[in-house]
Amino acid sequence: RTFGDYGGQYVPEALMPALQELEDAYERYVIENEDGFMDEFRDRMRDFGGRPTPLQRADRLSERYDREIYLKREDLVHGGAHKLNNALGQVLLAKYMGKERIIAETGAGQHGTATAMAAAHLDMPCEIYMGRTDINRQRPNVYRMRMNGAEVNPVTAGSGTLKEAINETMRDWATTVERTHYVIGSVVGPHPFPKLVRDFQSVIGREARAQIQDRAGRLPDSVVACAGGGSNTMGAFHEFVPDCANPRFADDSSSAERSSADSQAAQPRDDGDEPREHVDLVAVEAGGSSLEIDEAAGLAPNSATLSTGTDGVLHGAMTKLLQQGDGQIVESHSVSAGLDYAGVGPELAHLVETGRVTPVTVDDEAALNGFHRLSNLEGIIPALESSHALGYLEESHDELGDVVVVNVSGRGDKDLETVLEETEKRDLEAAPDVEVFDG
Amino acid sequence: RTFGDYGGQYVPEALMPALQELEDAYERYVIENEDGFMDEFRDRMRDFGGRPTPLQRADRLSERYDREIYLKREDLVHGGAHKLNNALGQVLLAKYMGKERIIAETGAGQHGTATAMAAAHLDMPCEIYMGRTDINRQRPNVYRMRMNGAEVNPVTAGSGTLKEAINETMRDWATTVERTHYVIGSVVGPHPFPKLVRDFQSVIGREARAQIQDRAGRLPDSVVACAGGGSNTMGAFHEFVPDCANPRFADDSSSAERSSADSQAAQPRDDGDEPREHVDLVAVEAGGSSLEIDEAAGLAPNSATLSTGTDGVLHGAMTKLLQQGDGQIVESHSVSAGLDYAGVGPELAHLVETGRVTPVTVDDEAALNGFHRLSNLEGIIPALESSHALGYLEESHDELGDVVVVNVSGRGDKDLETVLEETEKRDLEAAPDVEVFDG
Amino acid sequence: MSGEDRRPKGEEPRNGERGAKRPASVEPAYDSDVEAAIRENYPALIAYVTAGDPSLADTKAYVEALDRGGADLIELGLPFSEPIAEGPTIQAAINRALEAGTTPQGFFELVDDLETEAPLLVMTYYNMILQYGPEADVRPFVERAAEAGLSGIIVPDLPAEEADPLRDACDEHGLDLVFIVAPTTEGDRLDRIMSQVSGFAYVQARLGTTGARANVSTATHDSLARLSAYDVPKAVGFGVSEGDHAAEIIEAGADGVIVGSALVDIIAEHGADGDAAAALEAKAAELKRGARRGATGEDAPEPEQP
Amino acid sequence: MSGEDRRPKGEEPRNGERGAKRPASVEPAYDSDVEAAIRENYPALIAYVTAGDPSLADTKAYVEALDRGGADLIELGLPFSEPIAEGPTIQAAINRALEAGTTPQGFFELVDDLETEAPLLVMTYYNMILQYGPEADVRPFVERAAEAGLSGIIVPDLPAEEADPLRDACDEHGLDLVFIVAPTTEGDRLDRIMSQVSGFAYVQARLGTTGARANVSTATHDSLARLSAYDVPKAVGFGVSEGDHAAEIIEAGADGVIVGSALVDIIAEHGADGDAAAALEAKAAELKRGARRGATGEDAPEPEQP
Repeated sequence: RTFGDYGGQYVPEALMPALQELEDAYERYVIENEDGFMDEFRDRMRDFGGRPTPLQRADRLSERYDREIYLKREDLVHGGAHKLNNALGQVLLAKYMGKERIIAETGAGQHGTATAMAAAHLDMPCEIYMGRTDINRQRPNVYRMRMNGAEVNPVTAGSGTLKEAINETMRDWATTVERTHYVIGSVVGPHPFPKLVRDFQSVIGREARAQIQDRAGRLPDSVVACAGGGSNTMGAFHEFVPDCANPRFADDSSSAERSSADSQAAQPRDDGDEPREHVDLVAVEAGGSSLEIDEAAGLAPNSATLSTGTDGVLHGAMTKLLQQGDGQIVESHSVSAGLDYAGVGPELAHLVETGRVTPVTVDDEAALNGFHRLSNLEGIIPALESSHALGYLEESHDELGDVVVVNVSGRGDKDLETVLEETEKRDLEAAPDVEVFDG
Repeated sequence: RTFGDYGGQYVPEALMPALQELEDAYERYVIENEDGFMDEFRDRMRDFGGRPTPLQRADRLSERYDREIYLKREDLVHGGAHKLNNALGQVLLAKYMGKERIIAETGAGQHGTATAMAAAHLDMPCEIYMGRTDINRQRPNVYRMRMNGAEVNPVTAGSGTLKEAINETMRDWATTVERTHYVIGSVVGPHPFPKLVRDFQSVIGREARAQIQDRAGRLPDSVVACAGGGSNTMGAFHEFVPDCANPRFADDSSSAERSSADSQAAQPRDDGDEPREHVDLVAVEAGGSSLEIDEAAGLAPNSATLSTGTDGVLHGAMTKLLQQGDGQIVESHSVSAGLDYAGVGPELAHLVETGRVTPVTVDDEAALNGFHRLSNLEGIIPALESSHALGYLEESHDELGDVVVVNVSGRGDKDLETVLEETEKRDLEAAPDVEVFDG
Repeated sequence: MSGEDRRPKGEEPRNGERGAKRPASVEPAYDSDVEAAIRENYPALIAYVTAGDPSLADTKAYVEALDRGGADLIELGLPFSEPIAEGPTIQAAINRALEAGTTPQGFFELVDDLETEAPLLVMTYYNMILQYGPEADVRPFVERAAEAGLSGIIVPDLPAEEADPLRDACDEHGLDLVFIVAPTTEGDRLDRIMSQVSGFAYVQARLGTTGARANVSTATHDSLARLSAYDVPKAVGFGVSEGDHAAEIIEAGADGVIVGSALVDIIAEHGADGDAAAALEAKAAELKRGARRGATGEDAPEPEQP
Repeated sequence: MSGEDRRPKGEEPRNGERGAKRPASVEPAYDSDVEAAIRENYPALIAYVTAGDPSLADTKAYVEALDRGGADLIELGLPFSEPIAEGPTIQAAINRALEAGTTPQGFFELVDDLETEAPLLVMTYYNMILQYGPEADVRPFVERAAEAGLSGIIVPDLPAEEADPLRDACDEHGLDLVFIVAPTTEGDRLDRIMSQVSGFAYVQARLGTTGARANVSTATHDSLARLSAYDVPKAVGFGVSEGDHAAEIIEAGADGVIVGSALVDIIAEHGADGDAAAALEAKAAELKRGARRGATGEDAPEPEQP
């Protein structure tokens, strides 16, 4: 399969030609930069998206943890998260492919808003499928999509959340595949989506790798990123995968496209004679309230797919899943809607299986503390997703080494209400007293 | 006075020594870069603030208006607006001055949140004064400030809005002036605040000037920015003031500090022999619902201070004001809370008075259309403040010339509710149908 | 993957391994009893219901009714929580079945119990097949399917490119693995799939998902024309709901029609009042008559039910 | 701006221009009747009320009551919508006055009407002075103030550095322009301001805004010590609310005390019941007695009111 035992194309036959077409376009435009596709992508991400994002030394966190903590500031990307890296790449690719219409699913609304703004920017008609329950919970994101000119299609089936929206988007795609591109929002789905999304997101790690060498004169000892579907994770990790003491990964074929895919990355790497610096890659999953699955209820009170999941096929790929013994997918849970997914990118599953990536979990409470700590100490309100990566700093120290890069995948303005509600329920060590000033 | 007939220091005697101290610090740190202050400021604005921000060619607006429209993307600054440029500069300056405490006022919350995040970043205790009415209207911003560790002090006097908050902050400052720095949020207030804030904000125009030369190979014919207090306006205009056919401005003393204040700007300017390119500077004020003042009610249904105001003293400076004949300040109005101020920066008043800056007005409805147009055509949801500058593109064409830079001073996520409400009241040409999906 | 037919016509390795309850064809004229059921009952009617909707006991009655009504092959859906290829009708049926607690164990016990004229196939998603057994492996499922007497497997999310492990297991246990041919399946892929047909080619009538429609799409005609050169049994599904559809499809060159959502609609409508079995039997008869009309070229419309 | 005293002692250019209603000092011993009122009534009581709170007619009664009660100088506040130097008490009084429709015209008409022993000063913000007249110019206001018989002007937002135009106009019309000396006023600035004292030095008792306080701050003592070398009349304001405060301040070296918020509090409390005038008169008497105690060095507490 695409990544060791993981990946593949488990989709209805009707979609296979579209995946072949997409794979062809991926090879031509992304890998070979045909018609200057990647140049245009990078120019637009610079001018429209705000790249490069800074790598910021977090002074107060560094002091707290007595090591150098650097933050990769994806929260500063247009739209407030790394999501645009992928959405803009795919919408642009769809345009190069001659597609006339963009569809996407969204759960909490982050991928939907990123896709809607990319589609507006590139003048492509766009429809977003969103569960009715999510629509009611995330009204501001619905308005943002509408203001960007996207149609928002409510999905009323089932619980009206992400998984129904995905199913409905797949159905639209299966019907309109010839003229429509489905912008998948993470490094999931059938080949070539996991590679395509990874390559669009890998700008995160490419920038961070150059920035940390510039700032610290060396590679980091570890890179920490939260993992739901895994797009910010793979985006942060991809360029660092070969930075491994194990020579197997130093020439990992999954990274082979890099230098051709991205001429900016065609700088000489470390001198061949010197021992290769080793960078640990830590994927922080949502531990939710517990790591146990409730088989009877079909619920996992976590989204710790890499840490606790088992192999299976979901949404087009063989990967690790949260599932019951008989194969039914369970409902995952996390305080962070963006991590709340029962699957994970197949390449991450592969990198975990082969030992290159270390999966860890941070529970809801520790993530909330991570949120408050960054807000209070550094003046950056992180997304609840990113707060998991930040929460891990508190739980783990020495194994991270002296120089740590943490990916702040998005900003937390969208999470204020959730954080308030969840903070009130708990006695959080890092939370300020949030009076409501009722008046 | 500081700027021709405008500026000065109309404050209680108790504050005068603090202003002298601040002026001294401004000279030493900002102008002379003592102890590398400006270097540290620029480094932090890069790593923490996300500078430089892009200058983006707006493809679809350019097509619509049949001229080159470039957007200066201050909406991508950390916190979502240009406000951080100033807040971080002042908090850092306060630290260099040995102050122990930061206070600021806020109306809609933008300056308060920027100050709170700067204070968190620099580990300075921070208190924000905010009117009770504003607190109730802008709860998310209150939470953001609290999460950044700032105290938020509700001001219950009067109508509980910006002007009461300013008065209350002045009172705090008058009491605690020896150890406290008052971070004024715009190019207003007593000398040296208007210069200090302008210099911190002038990075907008400095970047834009270099970027447009890089992109278009020439200076723009005009720079368009909205004007409330005028910090984004002066920030966008300052570097362009000498780009004037009138030699008086080519050596405007108000710009004399530039090259010493900012070593990055010490590039050679246009060749002395060639005729100087002329850049029009257009300040777009909030026309509200009408340009007339209702003297009986003490209300101005606009905030068009430069266009319709008269000379007077408010909040420490001689400037243009919306006032009644007998000197009472009237309540201003704009659909955009950030423009809703009865005064304006004294330097802007001076530049208007001398003909260097052209003031124009855009009413609420045209601003709302500007908001929707940018959202829909370019995938950027602008602040309602910035939407005034964008609205002016629609109203004015040929006088702007072939190449136009528009300052998108902030993002509009904060304004979604207002826009929805105000859009529902009107039949707006550029608005999408915003269904609410009640469920 | 090679393009060759992996099961040459000359060999008949699997007939003897068939489940005991289904009547073996009198002569081993075809590779499989699935193919036989279509070829020998031309024009064939293939019926789908979701097992466990609204209960496994009901499903037993429904399957028997369809068998009586004239279905020549019956697809039994084993419900999966993420049915990405289904339209709203079958998705709802699957949700009802899951809420009723339908499990693979229960499904196989139902199949163990069933005695029908028509061979049975299981239609389910790949993960359900993978997870049957202690680890992710398709073989335990196939082994159990064979033991229960199923004749074949249809997996809507398993394209030919990913099918090797399951086909190997099916070959080993003498089950057909039915591939779907979509309107977008063309050129090399079409050749490759058609060369590997097992049982029959499931011709998807139109782009999109399952679901009853009011008419037969032009895509159906295009697909059948495209497939006419291949000498394999072709059954058309997706959107077939009436006898007249069946007639039109058979007339256009299909060997059979596949009906699912129209039957599930009947179950959803009559599930509570107990009349579903009779209605299903009548619907099967209508569809079979329609198919026969198409085969004989008669244009007469379906007579009103007495 | 030069540091020299712009009004040498020898000249007495303005006495003759004084408003006719206030009694001229018997001998022109001092530059101004403001200075005379403090020097000759040592220890002096300076009282502040906001004109128009709650109405101009009430203000007339209050001023006359204060005059009777022993106030030696009376500051009349002309309300401005942005009173940045005031605490909540006076801010509220200003809001009441504005809501009552108080205008500069009404204010001057009130002053035209008033006949008091104590000279009157106007206390207002600079914009109110600028805007009186057809364009931004201080002279029409000063001219009208002189015509109404006011003796001086206090502008809380006008530091010495910005005062030239107003001082020129005041000089021209024979009005004092009183400067405030804050706890932060030191060194060169203090010298410069003290050299330009007009009427008296308004010594700000503490950092912060106006408002009644429970005690006298150490900043007051520090300020008076710092100012002791300057031979100019010093009156202390900001926070003075009781006779004992007055005593302490006078004992510390002040020539007078300034009371505002404590009086405004009385007006706010009694405004509705009509007893405010009597209460103001009593309060003025208490404060004047306190000041006198401070002057004679008696430590005896204020006796209970009969």
